[in-house]
Amino acid sequence: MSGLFTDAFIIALLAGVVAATVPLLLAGLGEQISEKAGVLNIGIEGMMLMGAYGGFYVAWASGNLWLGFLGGGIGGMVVGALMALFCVRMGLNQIVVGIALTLGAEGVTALLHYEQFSRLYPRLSVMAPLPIPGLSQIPIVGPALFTREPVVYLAFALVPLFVWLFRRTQLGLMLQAAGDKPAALDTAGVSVLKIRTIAVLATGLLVGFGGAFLSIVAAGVFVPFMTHGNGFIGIVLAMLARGRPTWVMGGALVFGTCLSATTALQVAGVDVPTDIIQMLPFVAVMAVLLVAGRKARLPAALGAAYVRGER
Amino acid sequence: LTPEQGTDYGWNQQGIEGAKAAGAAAGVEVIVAENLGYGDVRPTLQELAEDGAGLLIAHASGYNTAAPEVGAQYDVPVAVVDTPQSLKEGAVADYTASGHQGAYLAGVLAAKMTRTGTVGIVVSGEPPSWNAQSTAFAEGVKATQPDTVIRYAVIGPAAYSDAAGGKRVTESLIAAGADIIFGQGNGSSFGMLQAVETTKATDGGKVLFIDVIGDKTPIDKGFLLSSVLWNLEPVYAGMIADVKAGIYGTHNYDINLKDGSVDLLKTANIPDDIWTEVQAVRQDIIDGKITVTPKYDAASVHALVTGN
Amino acid sequence: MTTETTNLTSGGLPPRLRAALATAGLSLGPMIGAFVLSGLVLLLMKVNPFDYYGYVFQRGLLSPSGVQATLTRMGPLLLLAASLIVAFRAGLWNLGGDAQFLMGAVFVAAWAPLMVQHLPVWLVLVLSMLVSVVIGAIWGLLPAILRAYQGINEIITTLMMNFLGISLSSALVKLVFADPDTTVPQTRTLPVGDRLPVLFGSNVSSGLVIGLVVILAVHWMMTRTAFGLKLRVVGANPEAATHAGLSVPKLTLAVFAISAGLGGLAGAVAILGQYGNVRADWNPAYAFTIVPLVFLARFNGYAAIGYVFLFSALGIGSESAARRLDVPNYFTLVTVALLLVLLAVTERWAALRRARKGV
Amino acid sequence: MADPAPIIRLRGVTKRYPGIVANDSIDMEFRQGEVHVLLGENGAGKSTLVSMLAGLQQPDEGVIEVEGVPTALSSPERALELGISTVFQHSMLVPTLTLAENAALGGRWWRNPDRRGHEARMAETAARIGVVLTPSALTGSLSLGERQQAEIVRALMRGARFLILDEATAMLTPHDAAGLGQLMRRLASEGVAVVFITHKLNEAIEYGDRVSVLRLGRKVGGIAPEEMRALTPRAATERIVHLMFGAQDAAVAAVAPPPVGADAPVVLECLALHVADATVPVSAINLTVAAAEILGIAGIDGNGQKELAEAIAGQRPISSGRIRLDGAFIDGLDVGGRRRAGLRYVTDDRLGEGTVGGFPVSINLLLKQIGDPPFWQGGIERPAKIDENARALVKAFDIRTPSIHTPAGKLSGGNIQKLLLARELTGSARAVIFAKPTYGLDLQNIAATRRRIREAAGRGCAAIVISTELDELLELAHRIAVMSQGRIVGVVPNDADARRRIGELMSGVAA
Ligand SMILES: Nc1ncnc2c1ncn2[C@@H]1O[C@H](COP(=O)(O)OP(=O)(O)OP(=O)(O)O)[C@@H](O)[C@H]1O
Ligand SMILES: Nc1ncnc2c1ncn2[C@@H]1O[C@H](COP(=O)(O)OP(=O)(O)OP(=O)(O)O)[C@@H](O)[C@H]1O
Ligand SMILES: [Mg+2]
Ligand SMILES: [Mg+2]
Repeated sequence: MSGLFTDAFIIALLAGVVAATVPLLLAGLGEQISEKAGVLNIGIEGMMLMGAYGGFYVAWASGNLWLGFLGGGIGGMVVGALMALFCVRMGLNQIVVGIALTLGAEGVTALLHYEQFSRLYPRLSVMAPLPIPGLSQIPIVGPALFTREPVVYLAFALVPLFVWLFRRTQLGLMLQAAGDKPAALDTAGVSVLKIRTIAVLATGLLVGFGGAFLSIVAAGVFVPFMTHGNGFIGIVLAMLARGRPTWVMGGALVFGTCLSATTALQVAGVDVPTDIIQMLPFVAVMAVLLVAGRKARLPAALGAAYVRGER
Repeated sequence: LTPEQGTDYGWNQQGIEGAKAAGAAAGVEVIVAENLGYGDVRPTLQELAEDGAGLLIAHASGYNTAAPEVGAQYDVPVAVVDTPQSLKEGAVADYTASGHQGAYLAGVLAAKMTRTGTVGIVVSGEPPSWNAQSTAFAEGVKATQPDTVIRYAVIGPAAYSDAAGGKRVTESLIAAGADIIFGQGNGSSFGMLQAVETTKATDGGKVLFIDVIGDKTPIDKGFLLSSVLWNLEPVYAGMIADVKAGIYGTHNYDINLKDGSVDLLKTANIPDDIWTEVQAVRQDIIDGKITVTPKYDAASVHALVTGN
Repeated sequence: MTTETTNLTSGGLPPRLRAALATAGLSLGPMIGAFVLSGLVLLLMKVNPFDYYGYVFQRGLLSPSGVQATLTRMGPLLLLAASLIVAFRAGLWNLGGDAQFLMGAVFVAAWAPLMVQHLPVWLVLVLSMLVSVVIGAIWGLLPAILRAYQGINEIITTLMMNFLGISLSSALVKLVFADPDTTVPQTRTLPVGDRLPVLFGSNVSSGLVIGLVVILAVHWMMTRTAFGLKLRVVGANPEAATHAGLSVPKLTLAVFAISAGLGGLAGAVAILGQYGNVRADWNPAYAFTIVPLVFLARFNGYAAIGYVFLFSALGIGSESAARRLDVPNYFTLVTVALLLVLLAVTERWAALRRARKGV
Repeated sequence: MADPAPIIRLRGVTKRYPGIVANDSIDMEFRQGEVHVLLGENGAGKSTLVSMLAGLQQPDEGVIEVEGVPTALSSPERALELGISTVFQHSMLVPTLTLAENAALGGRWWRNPDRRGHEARMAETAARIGVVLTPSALTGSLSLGERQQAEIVRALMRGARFLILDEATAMLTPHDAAGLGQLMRRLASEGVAVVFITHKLNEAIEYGDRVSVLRLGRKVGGIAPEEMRALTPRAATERIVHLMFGAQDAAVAAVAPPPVGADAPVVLECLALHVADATVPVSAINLTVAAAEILGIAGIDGNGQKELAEAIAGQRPISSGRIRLDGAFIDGLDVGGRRRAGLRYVTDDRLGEGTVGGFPVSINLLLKQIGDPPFWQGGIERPAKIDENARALVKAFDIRTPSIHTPAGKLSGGNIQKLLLARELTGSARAVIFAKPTYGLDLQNIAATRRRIREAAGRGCAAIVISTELDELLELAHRIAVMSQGRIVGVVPNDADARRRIGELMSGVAA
């Protein structure tokens, strides 16, 4: 044990927390927008994979990691556009389409990877960290949290942005109306389909960024199915947050911390089966729900297609 | 039959290439069914049997129940892994492919080369053959440098494709002092490689990576220290021969240093003097001066790496 | 989500016939469409689509062993479909089917191989199925209670219980139920001879029969009985159910018990009929693939049977075709995705047409 | 008044729905400065017409001209742009937003909704028409009446030049209704064109300049402004009744309720009932209703009537007090138990809890008897019996529906109400609670419904009638209790002096 918990190690663990949190945060925030607007977006695992692939491909082809993120966002948005077309415009069943898009994205990205990268497994250069003046000087916390890739700061900056969007802008009201009583929004002169389309595209963009973060920053490579369930955890986070971005961040941090803690314990030689540790976050959340028992209210029209004038 | 695509520079690729080579040598046709996953493999086994396969090689411990059953049904000999007790005259033989001897050597190598006195083991799961190699590696290290610290971490129960996790965990190990990483894990091992390539050891120096099964030299950027190479061709060749001779199922197969089916990869990162020392140990193992007994359960891995 | 309005009252020609015809009709077009589109993808990969789908049909629908494999695979899937039909018709979106399936499977796989040494096989098989139902129901209990008495949305809880259950089941296999005689982390194996009997000489497991019987029974219960109607009222409008004097919490518990129980039973049938044991980290994710089919079937049992057959055959056939033509069978995922979307389109189109016709 | 060109003119507008023609080639004009009253029995097609003017539905045939120009009202947005503002029959507010936020909804997406500003403007607009509402209140926590007021206020805030009110007075007290009437007149004089839909002929005649009558989707006639001015109220009423219901006269004479014998046994008792509730806590309710007695509960909507009714019916937990039915305590029983004991509750929330919109009429008619013979035998349904029952009730209660298999949600508001009554008034009941039993019903159905309530009482069951319409209570009840802020502020016998004393009690003067 002795001398294990050096600064370097603790820093690495904290850095690990951040690295594990960011994709979940982006996925959760993305899902949250769709859900607020009444679209149950089961397809975000697919959006994330597409983002991971698109991000990696562009970054690799262009050699520019920032362009890579753009590509990731677009990749996610492409899937988002399909979701919007099928579920918002055509009113298809959201769960069916969501699962279909996830399966499709898994297949397509795996095929593309097989055709292009499965011989060479190219790996990307690291994104240069951007130390925050002052804060980065703090021992341990500084290097771990404030000497990070710029995208990390941007991801966390989204939280206050969303709080502002939801609470201080018309869009916030419109999203909530679209999710709770679309007909009321419609008769107030705002197109429900437009708002929901915007929401789903925004989801695609954010989740795509999340995927790009996985492949560009967190891994530096693309391997098939590398999102590894992050998208689904994002769905859970968004639902638990009941519309609050701050709660999504909290949830994402809990999961990220658990993952990093697992590593810490193992490295410290504490013998705990990984399966058990994997369950901890979920056990924790279920326990909280059980005792706190607050009604986890979801938008009334969640999952239902809107058709004007239908009784 | 393999569970994943044969392009992983690892378990699946070695299995497929070994079989193809053996087949070519013996002049028998080899049908490859790859990327079958771990779900329901029976239909494929049955179809291959119907198509007149003379030997079914079920190259995943996950197939060790289905394969013998289908084999019995169509009475086609089958080869399985990790289940020696299923040996059955004319029907089933096991080739427990574990590079534990090679892993022991890798441990020796690592112990001799570590500057920080700390080495790390990263795995993306705890299947038997990996446990055997992890323990052997640890034993090799201990035998050479008893005071070397060994750090061990599992990315997740089944994190085979979790490249991001691989990188994260590996970075933690490096931060914990490791300057040599012994990594086992399919897709996720590319994340480990990325971590090794992009992170400095605590002493500011380079971190080196020891791989298993395959030879990643083609995609190496100069951080590959070595690899516990497997070559399954001799095994498969032996099987084909036995089937032809009608003595299949009378004995199991394994891979070892002696017949070269297990070997340690020599790279430019290994100084010659150390390499010769390692070769000496290799000889001892072959001569039986040193015996490496495989331990397939996760518990004995943890026992070895805990409390240092 | 969408609350279905058909089959609420019987009368007219038998719904089984209607549904069967509808399914056939509504499936053919999308299938052709999906094959054309994914055929284009194949062309991009320089593979002849006709060869590919030739093999798919040849294996999935024509070759005896292929059909038998298809039918065998259907057993557990039908049970999961039944499980989801009960829950979805009652407006409870149980997305935790995979964990319920695994829980049932793991306990049966741990239990049956030991019991057959002491009890007659038929008895073990029957008891095992009961065990699986109970285990499944227990696993469904927590979301049920949270939903019934604290109004916590079940999508959240079942999703989380799914993550939990998948980890727990493999933990159980590794740490508790591991077979001492092998280094592989798996449960003891139920001897081939002691599994569910195969149907007259073929390879088809009688799990298929169990699946068919159960899903038809469930369909009948939901559409023809007072209990089923009560569940549907709860599903369509809980306030109305309360107002009408139904005990929503009790009915919610009942739904979860049945649904999760059937999920567990599906696991048992898979083990007793095909697999014989459970390995660590094993998760065929059947429920995840069944969910869309049940929606497409509009919670109708007969339609569900049709879709389950279609997708089982497609799965078996594609595996073979992919191997013969050296296409990575990731490609199957693409076909399935296209098929699902196109089926959803036709389903929607049919619904609109019904609406125009009235009712 | 001069005769300016109509703002909107309908030419042969037709709208079809599965099984019925909701609007059948309608020609109609809406003029500036006029209050145009639309009358018609339930299901006549009024709301359908509205939904087309509001841009929610598109006509299948015919054209809508706006200031002489054929215009496609392709969306609500378009309609609002053209200054067409609508108060729909069923609430169009987002329950999870405050009233002010609902009013603020719409505009550039990045703009700040300016809650303060809207709250202020809303409050003052409300004051202008003499209603009180809290703009910062969460819509979902308000009664249907309060929501309707809020919607009217919101429509006015938009400064429309074409205002549509679909049964806007349905849930207002006579006093508020009168206030709204005055407002309509004022707006008209300011040049606004008002479309006013109501089932209350007195309102129509008092506030309307022009009347159009719909029947079975067709426009069967109307009264032009000059005629309106010429006719006496009495005569006008007769014209309209004739147009609406054809030959037969629907103005049923209000028969006085049969007196209750002093020795009539007490059936329903509330003893010191308390109901905890965030918005309207109900406290210290003591009521007794004798057999064959009709007790009216008057009061402005949202003063605890709903809470009280739900508490008695068992849908809402009581914090203290007891309830007795035929001498036996029933507060221990759940909803079903109380129903079996003979208690019935006719809710006013038709769509919310009264019916399952997606289910057919036939099933909704049996919603509270699922599993009971003869419709179910041993838990298995008997479709023939179920349909038979449905056909009988649809006929008996004159429910206008394309088919007994039509999803109940597609019926018109009034016909859904009839469905509820049909369901609750059949079978044996010991005590029935009616919440706004006739709201949204047309004259004939009102008469029929009141007759049925009397018959129910006549069969010896105790009836509680909750209504915001004083006249209804005065016509029906033996005694009238007045409810205010969750308390019974007084109970008066229904005698000559009742109207005055109730007025006092409501306005909070002496008790
Ligand atoms: N229950 C809810 N349902 C829907 N949206 C909500 C809910 N609560 C908060 N939001 C939205 O999320 C935004 C961010 O909320 P925030 O992160 O501040 O949580 P909070 O402040 O704890 O919420 P609250 O204001 O309810 O305490 C809010 O501005 C609001 O628009
Ligand atoms: N969206 C719809 N789908 C199907 N049928 C409809 C729809 N909207 C209205 N209808 C039918 O059209 C007819 C007219 O309905 P409408 O609501 O216009 O009547 P109304 O005059 O407003 O009656 P009420 O006075 O009861 O509100 C009714 O038979 C109703 O069932
Ligand atoms: Mg109407
Ligand atoms: Mg009405």
